Amino acid sequence: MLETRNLDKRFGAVHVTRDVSIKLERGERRVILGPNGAGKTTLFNQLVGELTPDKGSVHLAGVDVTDLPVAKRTRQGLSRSYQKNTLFDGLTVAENLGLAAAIHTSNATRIWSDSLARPEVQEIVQDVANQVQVLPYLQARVSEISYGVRRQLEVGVALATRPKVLLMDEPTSGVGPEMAKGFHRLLNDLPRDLTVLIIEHDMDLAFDVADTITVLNYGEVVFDGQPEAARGSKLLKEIYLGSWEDA
Amino acid sequence: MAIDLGFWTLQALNALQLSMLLFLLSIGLTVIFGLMHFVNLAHGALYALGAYFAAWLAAYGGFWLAFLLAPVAVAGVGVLLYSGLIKRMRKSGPMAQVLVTFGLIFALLDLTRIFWGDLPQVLDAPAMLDGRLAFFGIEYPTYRVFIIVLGLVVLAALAFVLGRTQIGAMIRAGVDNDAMAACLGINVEKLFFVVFCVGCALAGLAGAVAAPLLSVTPEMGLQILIPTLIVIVIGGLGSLKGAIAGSLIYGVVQTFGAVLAPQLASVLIYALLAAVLVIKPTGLFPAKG
Amino acid sequence: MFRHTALRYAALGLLASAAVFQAFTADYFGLEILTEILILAMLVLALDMVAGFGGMVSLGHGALMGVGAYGYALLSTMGGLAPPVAMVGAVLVSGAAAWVIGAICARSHGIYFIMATLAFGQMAYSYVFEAPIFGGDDGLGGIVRPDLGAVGMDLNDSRTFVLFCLAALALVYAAAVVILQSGLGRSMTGVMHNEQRMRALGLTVWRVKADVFGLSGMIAGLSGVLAAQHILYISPGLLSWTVSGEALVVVILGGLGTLVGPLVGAAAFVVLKHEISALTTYWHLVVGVILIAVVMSRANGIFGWIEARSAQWGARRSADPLHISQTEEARSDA
Amino acid sequence: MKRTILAALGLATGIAMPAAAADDIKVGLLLPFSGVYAALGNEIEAGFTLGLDHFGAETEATFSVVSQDTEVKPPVALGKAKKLILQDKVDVMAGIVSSGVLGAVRDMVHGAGVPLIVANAGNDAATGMDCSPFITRMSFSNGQVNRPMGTWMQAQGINKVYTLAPDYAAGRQMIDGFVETFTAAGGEIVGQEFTPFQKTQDFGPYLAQAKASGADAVYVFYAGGEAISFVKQYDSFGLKADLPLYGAGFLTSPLYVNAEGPAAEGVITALHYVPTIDSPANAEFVAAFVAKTGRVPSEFAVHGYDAARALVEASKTGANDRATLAAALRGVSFDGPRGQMSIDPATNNVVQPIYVYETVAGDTGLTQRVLAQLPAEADPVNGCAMPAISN
Repeated sequence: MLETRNLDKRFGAVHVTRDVSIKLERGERRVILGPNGAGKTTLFNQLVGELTPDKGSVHLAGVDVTDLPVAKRTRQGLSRSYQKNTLFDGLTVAENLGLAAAIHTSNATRIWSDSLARPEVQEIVQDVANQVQVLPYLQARVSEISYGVRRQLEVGVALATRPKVLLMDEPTSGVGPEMAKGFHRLLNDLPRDLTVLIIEHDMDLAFDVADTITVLNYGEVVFDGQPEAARGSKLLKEIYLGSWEDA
Repeated sequence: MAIDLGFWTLQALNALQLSMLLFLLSIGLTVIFGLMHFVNLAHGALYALGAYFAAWLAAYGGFWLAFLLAPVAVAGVGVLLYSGLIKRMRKSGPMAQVLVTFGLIFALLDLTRIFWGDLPQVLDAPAMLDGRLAFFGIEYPTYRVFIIVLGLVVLAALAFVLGRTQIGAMIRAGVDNDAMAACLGINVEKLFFVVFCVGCALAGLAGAVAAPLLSVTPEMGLQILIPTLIVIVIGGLGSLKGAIAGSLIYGVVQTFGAVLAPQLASVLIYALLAAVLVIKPTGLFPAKG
Repeated sequence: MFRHTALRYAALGLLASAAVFQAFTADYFGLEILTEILILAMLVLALDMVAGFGGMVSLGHGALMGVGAYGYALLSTMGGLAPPVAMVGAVLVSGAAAWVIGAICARSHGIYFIMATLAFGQMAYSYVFEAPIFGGDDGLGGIVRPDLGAVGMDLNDSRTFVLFCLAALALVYAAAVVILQSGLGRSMTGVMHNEQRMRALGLTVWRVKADVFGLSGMIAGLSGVLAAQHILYISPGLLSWTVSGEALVVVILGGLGTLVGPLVGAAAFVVLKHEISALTTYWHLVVGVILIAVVMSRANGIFGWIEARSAQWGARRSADPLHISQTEEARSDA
Repeated sequence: MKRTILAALGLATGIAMPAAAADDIKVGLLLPFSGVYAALGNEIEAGFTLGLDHFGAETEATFSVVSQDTEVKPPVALGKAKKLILQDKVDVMAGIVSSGVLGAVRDMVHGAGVPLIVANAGNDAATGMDCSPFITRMSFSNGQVNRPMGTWMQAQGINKVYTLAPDYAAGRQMIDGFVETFTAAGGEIVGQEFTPFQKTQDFGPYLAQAKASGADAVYVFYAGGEAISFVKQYDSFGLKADLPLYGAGFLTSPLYVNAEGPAAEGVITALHYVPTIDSPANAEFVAAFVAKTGRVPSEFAVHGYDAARALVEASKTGANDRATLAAALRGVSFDGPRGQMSIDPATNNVVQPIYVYETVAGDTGLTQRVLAQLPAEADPVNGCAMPAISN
């Protein structure tokens, strides 16, 4: 469903992505692990097109999308959430979801009618709000809801584009353990045919939801396989768990 | 028409002379922007003030006194502006800054009218710069050569200060990344203050040296503003290299445009600006950061 | 996103009734001032649409207004079109010009956007100033007003013309509200808040910017058409960047992003200018100082200040901890 | 046509004729007191006030004056003109510096039937194609000032000329006037350039071209700030010696010549007035103006002065309202500072002699030496079909 072939990227002297080739099957849940600065977010940015790789290619559902701009990739079914909330602060929760849903349903450029009032947009808004558990806050402005709810909304906005592949950048960053468990449930409730790639710091969550695990270190894939194998991997413990415990 | 090599040399010098005048103006504006992210539309008004101060001072002590003191006087106005307005506007968005300095243009324009009236003021070039120099088989006004040399001297001095001194290193650090500069223990406020005043002084200097060439009128600040903005936007806001490149491009396009395509002369430079922004939305040499 | 609040409705009602009252009672000079206000209000409405709701601060709207004015003059005199057709034509031309400018400048942000629009405005100004077809510096005369005799209106009567402008402004205001609350308007506000995210959600950002800029340009063009019909004479000064600057001043003076505020600002600005210029030829100084004071006060203009005050007052009165219910009230108004 | 214009200007119903006392004439002055032409506005107003003070006693009428700032914006000027006509209900208006402003108020003035004494704007069309019985020009027309100079320069043995002027209507009309007679007399124009108006600060590129053109002389029109920059830069390039500078006299107007300094010495230009004209009327005017303002009067001051005088002369015929004043103004003639002058009834433009003068160093700064007085000639009619005054 989503595949990279020999992706490579340098920022000056820093080699942030080294020859990364990963392949996600349809419906696969994969977690990317790695210490800070391992190049996880940089990889995401190249997947969605916010960064252009120096070498290599990105394929979505078998199509080479390396040269497509961000917006076009999203319209072909690739969507992401961010590690740092990138919400529309002055707007309500419903409007945040509505903006995304309107784009997906081609209502975002209507001049004479309100996109949010369209039934197909409303349907997505209700549906996604239910999925990410923000239904009670639909009419509240982003500035009025708690951080945890904002994290859920962050994922919700990405979901409202009805993606085939969802990339989540540390969805649980900064939330407490209770909230993290909520995320766990949320992830498990997502439709099974949705392909999900998650950057995650929380090892427990990672092992819990992942079908497969990829470990990045210094921009390089150092492990790619089943969670069980990862759990036992000595290499992983050294480069990842070590630094994780430090952090 | 007897157009020969001498003609083109003459035009090249004209282009260079115009470039240097614009460089004196744009360098201050662009460094202020690079460091403080502050767009001072009133920079042109400070240039006009420089010309007025110079014309006024010259009546008492001649050209050289005016040449030395007018920039100081404009820097003094800069001190007032900085402590009264600019300091408080630093955190505001670009629009608030554009508007405050837009209001400042209005106010300064009428203030010059109140103090000096509507009639143009006089500032004559000193006798030693009054004639013409002969070189490369052409004759060129000494005063214009003086402007070119002055521009190059300022350029060299700035290059030295920025490249070789501690304060220069601080400014470069500040332009690259102001948060980091603050972390390095640089007194950012003080640095801003110094740079703002030096920028004002350079605008005043440009006004003082332009005065013998042009007419000193209340509108001169408004007339020079747009060319200066074009220079720094083409070059890239906040970039030293950009100010140099922008000035040269403007001087060349304006001078040779007037010769080769007179009907298009005034549209040409705007078209060029639009083209640059389409291809490189942040100018030719954008400052890092 | 634009929302009508009770306060905004009240301000609109007040403005509209004041305008209508003035239109029926004022003498000739009062009517002149009112017409000037209405035309300026239309221009700043167009500017607030893009600057206040799209973050696109334009210094080219004066030029777009000029395109409308010149478009109307040329189409109706040399083009030989009937005035109503020429009006539509001029509005479309300025809309198209604005769309192109918006599309080209879409990649620029902040000060670069301001400068890029300035460049296009100055380009148009220089061209109009020098091209003989536009009458150069001397401008163009011989402009006529549309003949609405069929519906029993004589636009050559000042009072009728004021009402015509008022009706046009009301229509444009309604259109602006509809546009701002439409899918396009919402997308644009999304872009203003977070352009990167909107792109990541699949939006073709430049198209949205260009479309809204084009619509705003049509409104600016219409204000130019009305200005041409009002003065019956046009000159390149209409396109000068200082016109755009003044329009921006009015938007800020009134309250950016409130749509109602700029209307208040237009009225305040025109009246202020006339009053002060009657007293002194140094009116620029007074306007400059007022502008600096308003921006330094950090209030969002006159209307923004009123809104902030009334919100404070409202919050004190109903010590309601649940802001959500208030938001719902506001939403049901929209 | 007239009705529709009237109607459009909101005058159709009940054109309020001034109901003031029979012999009080209300005058509206439309002049720029801010913007680039503010200096001209002040100069004309000073001349006008002086003229009223000086000649006012000759008539039984009394005058009250309302001044309005037109800036340099035609729409603003039109608004102010409307205010003068509708609210202040003036009997007559005077002033107008720029041709753009004149073009803007023309239909309004014509439609409302308010006499307007033009005290500067030289647009040829105002007393040509667009002439009106209500618009009387006491200043000059662009062609008028330059035409005699073409013949004169050719007669001085100058055969090849390069011309320069700002790129706007007045600049082109001035140069066209000169070129017309210069080529008719057998002269040759070897090059022409029009520089972007009010945007050109550096004339260097154009001067280099003029130098390379092989001309015997350069003929230019520049005014105000542009004139100062031009004359200074012309001198600094050392062109004056080999390539003498000629032009329309605004180039070295007394108002600006001191800012030009020695650079203006030796420049030969033609104008309808210079303060050194040797006549009792002029000596009296200059003395009075110097006493009042401390500076030598310019052509702009004399426009205001003569506009006031024309008004007084008209009122002496008993004219005291819009229609009678308009009719009387067209028949005005007198011997003033500029010499014998009259109004050509075919166009309502002033007929006046033109003076060729050289700017020279005097005892107290630069002064003007009159080289020749060229006879007054009425402008060609230029398509003016003067309608009769009807009200």
